[in-house]
Amino acid sequence: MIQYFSIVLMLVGIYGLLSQRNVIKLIAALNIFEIGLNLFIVSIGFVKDGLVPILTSNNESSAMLYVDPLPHALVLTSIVIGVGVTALALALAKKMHDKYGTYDMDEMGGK
Amino acid sequence: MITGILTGFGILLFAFVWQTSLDGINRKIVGRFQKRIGPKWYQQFRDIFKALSKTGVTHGWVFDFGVMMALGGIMATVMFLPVVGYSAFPGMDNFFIFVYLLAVGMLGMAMSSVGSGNPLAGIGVMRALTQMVGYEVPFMIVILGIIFGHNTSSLSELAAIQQASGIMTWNLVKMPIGTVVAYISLLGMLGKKPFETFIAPAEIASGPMVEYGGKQLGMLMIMHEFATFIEVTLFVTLFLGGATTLFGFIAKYFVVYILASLISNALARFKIDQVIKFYYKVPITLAIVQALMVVFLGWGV
Amino acid sequence: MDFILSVPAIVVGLFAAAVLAYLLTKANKILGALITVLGSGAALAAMLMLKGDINSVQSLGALGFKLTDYGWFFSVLMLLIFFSVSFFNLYWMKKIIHPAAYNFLYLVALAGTVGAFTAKDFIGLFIFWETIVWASMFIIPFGKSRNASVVYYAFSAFGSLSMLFGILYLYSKTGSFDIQYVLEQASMNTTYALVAFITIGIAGLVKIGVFPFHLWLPKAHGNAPDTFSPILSGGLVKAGGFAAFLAVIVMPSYKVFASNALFLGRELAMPVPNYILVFLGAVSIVVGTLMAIKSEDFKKLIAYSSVANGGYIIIGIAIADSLSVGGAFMHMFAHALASAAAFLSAAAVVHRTGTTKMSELGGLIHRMPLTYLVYLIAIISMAGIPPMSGFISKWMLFQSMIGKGMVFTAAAAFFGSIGSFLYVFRPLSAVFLGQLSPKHESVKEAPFLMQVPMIGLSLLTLLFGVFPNIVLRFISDILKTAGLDGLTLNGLVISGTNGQLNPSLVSLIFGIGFFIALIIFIIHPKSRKVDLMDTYTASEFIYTPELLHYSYAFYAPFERLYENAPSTEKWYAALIKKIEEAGQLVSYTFFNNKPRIIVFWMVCAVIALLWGGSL
Amino acid sequence: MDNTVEKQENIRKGWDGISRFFRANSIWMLMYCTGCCAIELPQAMTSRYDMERLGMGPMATPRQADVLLITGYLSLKTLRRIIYAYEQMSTPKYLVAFGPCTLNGGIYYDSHAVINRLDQYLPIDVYIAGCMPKPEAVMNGFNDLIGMIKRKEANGWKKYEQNKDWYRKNQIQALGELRIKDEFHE
Amino acid sequence: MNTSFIILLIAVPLGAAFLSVLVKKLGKYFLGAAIGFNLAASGILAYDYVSPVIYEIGGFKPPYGISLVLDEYSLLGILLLNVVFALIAIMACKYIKKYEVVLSVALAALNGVILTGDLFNLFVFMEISAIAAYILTTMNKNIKYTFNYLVLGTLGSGLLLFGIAVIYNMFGSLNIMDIQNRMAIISYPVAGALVLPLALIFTGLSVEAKLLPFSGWARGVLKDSNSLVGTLIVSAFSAAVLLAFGRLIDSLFVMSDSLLIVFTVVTVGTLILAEIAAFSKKNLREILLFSSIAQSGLVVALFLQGLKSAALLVLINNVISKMILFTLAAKIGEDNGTDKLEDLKGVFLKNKVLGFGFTAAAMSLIGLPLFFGFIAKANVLVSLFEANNIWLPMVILIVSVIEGAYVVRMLTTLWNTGEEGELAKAEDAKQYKLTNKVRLTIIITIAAIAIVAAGILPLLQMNDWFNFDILSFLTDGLGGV
Repeated sequence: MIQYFSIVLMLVGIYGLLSQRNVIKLIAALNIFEIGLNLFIVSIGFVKDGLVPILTSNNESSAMLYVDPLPHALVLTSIVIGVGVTALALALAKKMHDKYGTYDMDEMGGK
Repeated sequence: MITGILTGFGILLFAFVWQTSLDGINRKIVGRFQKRIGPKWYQQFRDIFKALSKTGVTHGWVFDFGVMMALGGIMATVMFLPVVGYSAFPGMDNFFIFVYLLAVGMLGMAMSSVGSGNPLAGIGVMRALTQMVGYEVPFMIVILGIIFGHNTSSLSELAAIQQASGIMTWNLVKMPIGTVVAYISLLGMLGKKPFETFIAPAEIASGPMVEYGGKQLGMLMIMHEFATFIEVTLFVTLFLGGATTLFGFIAKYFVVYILASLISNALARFKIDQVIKFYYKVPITLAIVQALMVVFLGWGV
Repeated sequence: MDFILSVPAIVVGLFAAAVLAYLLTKANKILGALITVLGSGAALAAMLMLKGDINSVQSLGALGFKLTDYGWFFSVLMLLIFFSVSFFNLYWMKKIIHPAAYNFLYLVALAGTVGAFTAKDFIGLFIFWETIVWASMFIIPFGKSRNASVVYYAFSAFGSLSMLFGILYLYSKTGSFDIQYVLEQASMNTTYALVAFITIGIAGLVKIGVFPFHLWLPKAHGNAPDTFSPILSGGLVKAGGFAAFLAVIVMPSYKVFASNALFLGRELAMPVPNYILVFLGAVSIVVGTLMAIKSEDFKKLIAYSSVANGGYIIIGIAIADSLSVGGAFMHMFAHALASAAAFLSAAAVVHRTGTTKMSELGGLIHRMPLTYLVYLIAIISMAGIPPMSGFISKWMLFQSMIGKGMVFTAAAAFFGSIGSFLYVFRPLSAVFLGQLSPKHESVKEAPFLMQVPMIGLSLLTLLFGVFPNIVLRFISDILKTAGLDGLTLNGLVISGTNGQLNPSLVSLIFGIGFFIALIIFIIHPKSRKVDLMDTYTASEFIYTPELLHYSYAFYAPFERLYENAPSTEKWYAALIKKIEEAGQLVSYTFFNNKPRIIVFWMVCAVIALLWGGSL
Repeated sequence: MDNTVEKQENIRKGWDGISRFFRANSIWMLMYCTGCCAIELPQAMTSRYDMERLGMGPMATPRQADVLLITGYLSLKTLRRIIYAYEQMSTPKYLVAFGPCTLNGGIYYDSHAVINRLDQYLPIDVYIAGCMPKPEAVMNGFNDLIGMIKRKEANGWKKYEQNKDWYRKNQIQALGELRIKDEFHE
Repeated sequence: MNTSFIILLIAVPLGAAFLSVLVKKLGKYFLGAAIGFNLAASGILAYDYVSPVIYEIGGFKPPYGISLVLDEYSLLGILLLNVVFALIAIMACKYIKKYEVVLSVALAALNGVILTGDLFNLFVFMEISAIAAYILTTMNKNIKYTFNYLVLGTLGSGLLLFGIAVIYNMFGSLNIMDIQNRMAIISYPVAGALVLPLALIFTGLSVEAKLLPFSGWARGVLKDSNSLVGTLIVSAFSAAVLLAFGRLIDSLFVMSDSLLIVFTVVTVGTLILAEIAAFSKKNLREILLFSSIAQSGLVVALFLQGLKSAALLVLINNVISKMILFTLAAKIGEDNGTDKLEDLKGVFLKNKVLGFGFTAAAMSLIGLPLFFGFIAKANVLVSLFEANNIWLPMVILIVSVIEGAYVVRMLTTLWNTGEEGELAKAEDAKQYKLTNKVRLTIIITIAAIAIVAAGILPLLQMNDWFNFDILSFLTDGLGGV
């Protein structure tokens, strides 16, 4: 279920990219897309009734179902990268606003 | 070799005397048709020798050189012609030699006349060459049929083949369409009236001849006689079965030439593009039809 | 056999000479040009000495060389042309924008030519073939047009890449590059043979400038540096004949495709592929002739005439009987000499007057009589008039065409032959004859070293016109090794299917005729020499020589008849325009600074990938 | 030495005699139809009088022609062109003048634009009288010309060459300001 | 062999980047040192190379942990990349100022892209390199295009990550080799199920590899770029991404026929359309950027056909010649204020040596004999024919005619002066500026000589030069030097 939701989120992000002209809104759309993606990755690791993938004295048995821990790690990295990109994008947006006096891509002219 | 060359000289002499006389006769006949008395039969000789005796002008060496090349080329062509069974170089009287040796003469004349620096000469040469494109192609296509059909391009052999059984083996009978086309082409070659555009005396002051006077003119007149002889003889040999006797040859030649002349006197002159259009509409179609008949249907072989 | 005198040595030597020429030109331009003369001359001498070594095989690294007899024939012809033209380089060093590069590329092109004709392997053939292409592609823009080089390259590349396709296809099937072996293998399988025929045939057609691919000739020949046009027209174009020869005769296509021959009557059996070549040749004769008649530019005119003559060569090769192929070889030989000489005389004219526009010239015969004579001999040969070598080849081709009863082809050939009188006469009349323009009053004859090759080529044209059997014997040997019958040569006489020709006799009789005319001329009163402007003008006074010079739109009435005919040039121009428009369309559709549009395309593409991939 | 010169002279004379025979019987005309007299030429040429039986015929250019026919009055502008044409003709050449206009100006005797006496400018071999001369007169004139050629009397062209300075002086005097660049052509 | 060099290839530039942040003034030297080290390290690795090495970061055995793979393929990649990167940096060092950090990061990331054996790691390096590229393109002063690039790049890498996630979901592994092995063993998932992740990965990589519908950013970013940014993107970045693309196609892309067809259509379409677009362009850099796009299409198409060696040859040829061409084009454009062809007639008249370099590169690009490009082209065609593929050679050859036409137009215009219809004359040449000539001249000459030598020597030395495996060549040839 959560996977469908995350895919819908991604599609929303793509819809944003398709429909918006405002730079900030584009960045927001991009972020929505990334969030959807991250959610999706996290959801991969989910195992129903799975246990925490840490070997403790409480659950020694290796036959137990574990939640896959790797996607969480991946998402962490992904989020970091996403934040970096967003920051860069915002900086660019600021510069564009300085230069053109608008956030609207269409008003910036050019081919 | 020597006898061949001597034979060639003989043919040359015959050609000159006969054709020049015929030209005079022709003028007389035309005069009679126009209710005139007309000149003496040897008037053409007088004109030629008068021209030779005059002091003309020259426009530089190419003006003279071209004339010599023209006359020389044409005379060489005549020497290859088989006439009444006499052939200077048996087996070498290839049809293409005539076409291309004739061109040497034409080129010489064109060169010389344009070398005079007169633009009318240039226009005349332009028209002559353009007309040549018109009449040569249908003519050559018809000849292709003949050569393909008889499997030889030697004029004397072609004549011999036609003489096999009287008039029925003449190409005139076997390839009537081709003969008509060739005769129309002959009119163009001879520069007879509907195809006289390149001379057009009242329009471009006789075209290539505009600057000639004196001996150059005389030589070109001789050349013209020879050229006429070659062209008519080609027709006689290719379509009327050549001739075995001198009388036969003369008779056929006379008919062909005088007929052309009469046609000429009954018609007006084409413009040059009309000439091309005409040749590339009717004669070329007929020529191709004739050639296809020969090549693919085997008719007239 | 030692390496010093061998084909690879010639090729390597020419490459070395090219580098040397480049370096020396930097120091002294004339010295560099001299290297091109010496280099090509030495190569010619070496190649002539190698005549005894025909069929020898050498290799240079991975490249094999085999001196076949036809390769030798072509090489010698090319070397002769390059050598003759190289004398002109001496005078062009100041006019060319990159003299060093010119000399370098000149010799590289020569090395490529020799290499291509003597390559043992197809891949070597291709490498040298392309080397010629790029070497000449850099020389052409030194002339009048940059665009010409692009056109030249595009056409050449189309041809040579087609050949590459064929070569590699056959390699993948036969596992070899060896020309002889591959063609042998190909001839046993109709599919391979067809591929070889089409691809190598296209290379030949493009190179020789046959109809749909003829456009580059007028562009490149007409605009190349004046010293390089004779190379292109006299020399490199003939490489197309070589390729066509490989495809049709060496393979041999006329046997492979014999099963689908057209039987349309007596002696007409000709395979359809060969007939297509014949057809293209016929079309290009007509097109080349008509366009040449129309040209206003001296060099362009000769270039279009090369198109027409290329048509004869292709027809001759494609008919593929010994007389026609021999005729095609002779025609290549004759046309190479003649068109090189014609272009050289054009170059001499340009050297002295600086223009090739025929309407600006005139009357040069009074200033450059020798150049005039050279041009005259060249055009007599090109128009196929005795006693020049062009007559022999045309005679042979006509014999063959008529013997086969090819009505329409022969009609085209006749038209081209008579039409050639028209176009070759035009420069004669407009450039050399007629009125001398006052601005060319002080023009001088071409310098001595330029006269040397011009006279040499003219004499060769005359020599092989009077005694063609010198060449024809060798050509006959080539035909025999290629599996055809030899030519019927008997002393001085050439025999065709339906007649025989004795060129020496024709020349002799022509000489006698000329002699008689000379006597008639001499014994009659001497003419009065008058000025050129003293000419009949209906007694009007005209003081401007240019006005009395008939040269612009010479054949206007004739041109009018086909001025609205469909034009390949326009078709190609439209094609280029469409490609450019398509390019702009791509550029504006997919390359946009608005993210949403690109994202839209991305989404479309992903959907397409998913949909298409899951089909 | 003398002998050879004499021989050559004899040959020349003999040759000249033959030439004159041909020349007399093959006269090609260049018609310069300046005035009304030209209207009489067609009658002389066509079936009634048939000039061709004398070997005469019209020609297109002065180079080819033997005789120049001046048929009527000559304005100054035409005179220049007549002189040009006459000088372009090949020798031997003859000049036949028609009507009184060429003799004394005829009815244009007082016009400022017409010359009165043509023989001051060009040598005339034969005058044909009549205004306009009837075809009979024309034919008679030509017969006279033929006779003159046979008798070596038609020497106008030699006279012109010998007295060129005189003629040239008269020409320049008459043409005067009509000159464009030089007196005739360059 | 000291395997630690493998990780150092990434670690040292990264370290240099951190140091540069700390000591800004010395950034140039750190970058220089990093580049130098990478050159040396890749040289040593190549010299010592015997057989594939898998470097396990942190000692985790694959498939656990992140591993770097040094086989012939990645060895070739790092050699190419580091050499090209170093040459570009030297040629365009005047632009390096203030961008040392980014360049160091880019170098590290690009090495990582080539070396990594882990899918997610690949994504990370790709993203880092992309960010570096975004920042570099801000040098163009046209932020709009950079932003465009950023949006598309981010979306692309997002899709790549999505694809990787799906792959992980299917196979439970991120290690490429491991996945490959599992694909071979596990019958599930069927090829059809792989369509989604493969299409997504393909899309994600295509954005960076500049395949056609995905590469809308390229024109804006590259058409005004300077000799550092533009050249890096068309040669170094493009090389790394294409190599990664190739590795993934080689190991992961188990494609059904229809998927292969779809991918091929995209790549070959890129080849055709981009060449046509390049043909229609009149500006040097635009021509080159479209040509670069087309070549990427060709390379990927060849990878898809499984012709790794041929694709690598094309890639090498493209990277080296594009480096020369784009550097010079950008340089000419910067120094003269325009890179319009018709305004640059005869620009090489006064710069003959550079002109020769440009010419050699251009001729190699269109694959004329006696230049390296011909060897590449011949290999491509031979291997295609051997794979019984006929239509692709046809397309390649027809497209090369178009390619040749615009390249020749470029060359003839740049070498010669004069209007159409007039003689080319040296006097007509305008005065063109070209700065920094010495460094440029040296490097371009060396590269051009290398191109020519690589074009001629195989013809003389190797009997099967039209059919050689560059990867085994690396083991046999370089290893045994």
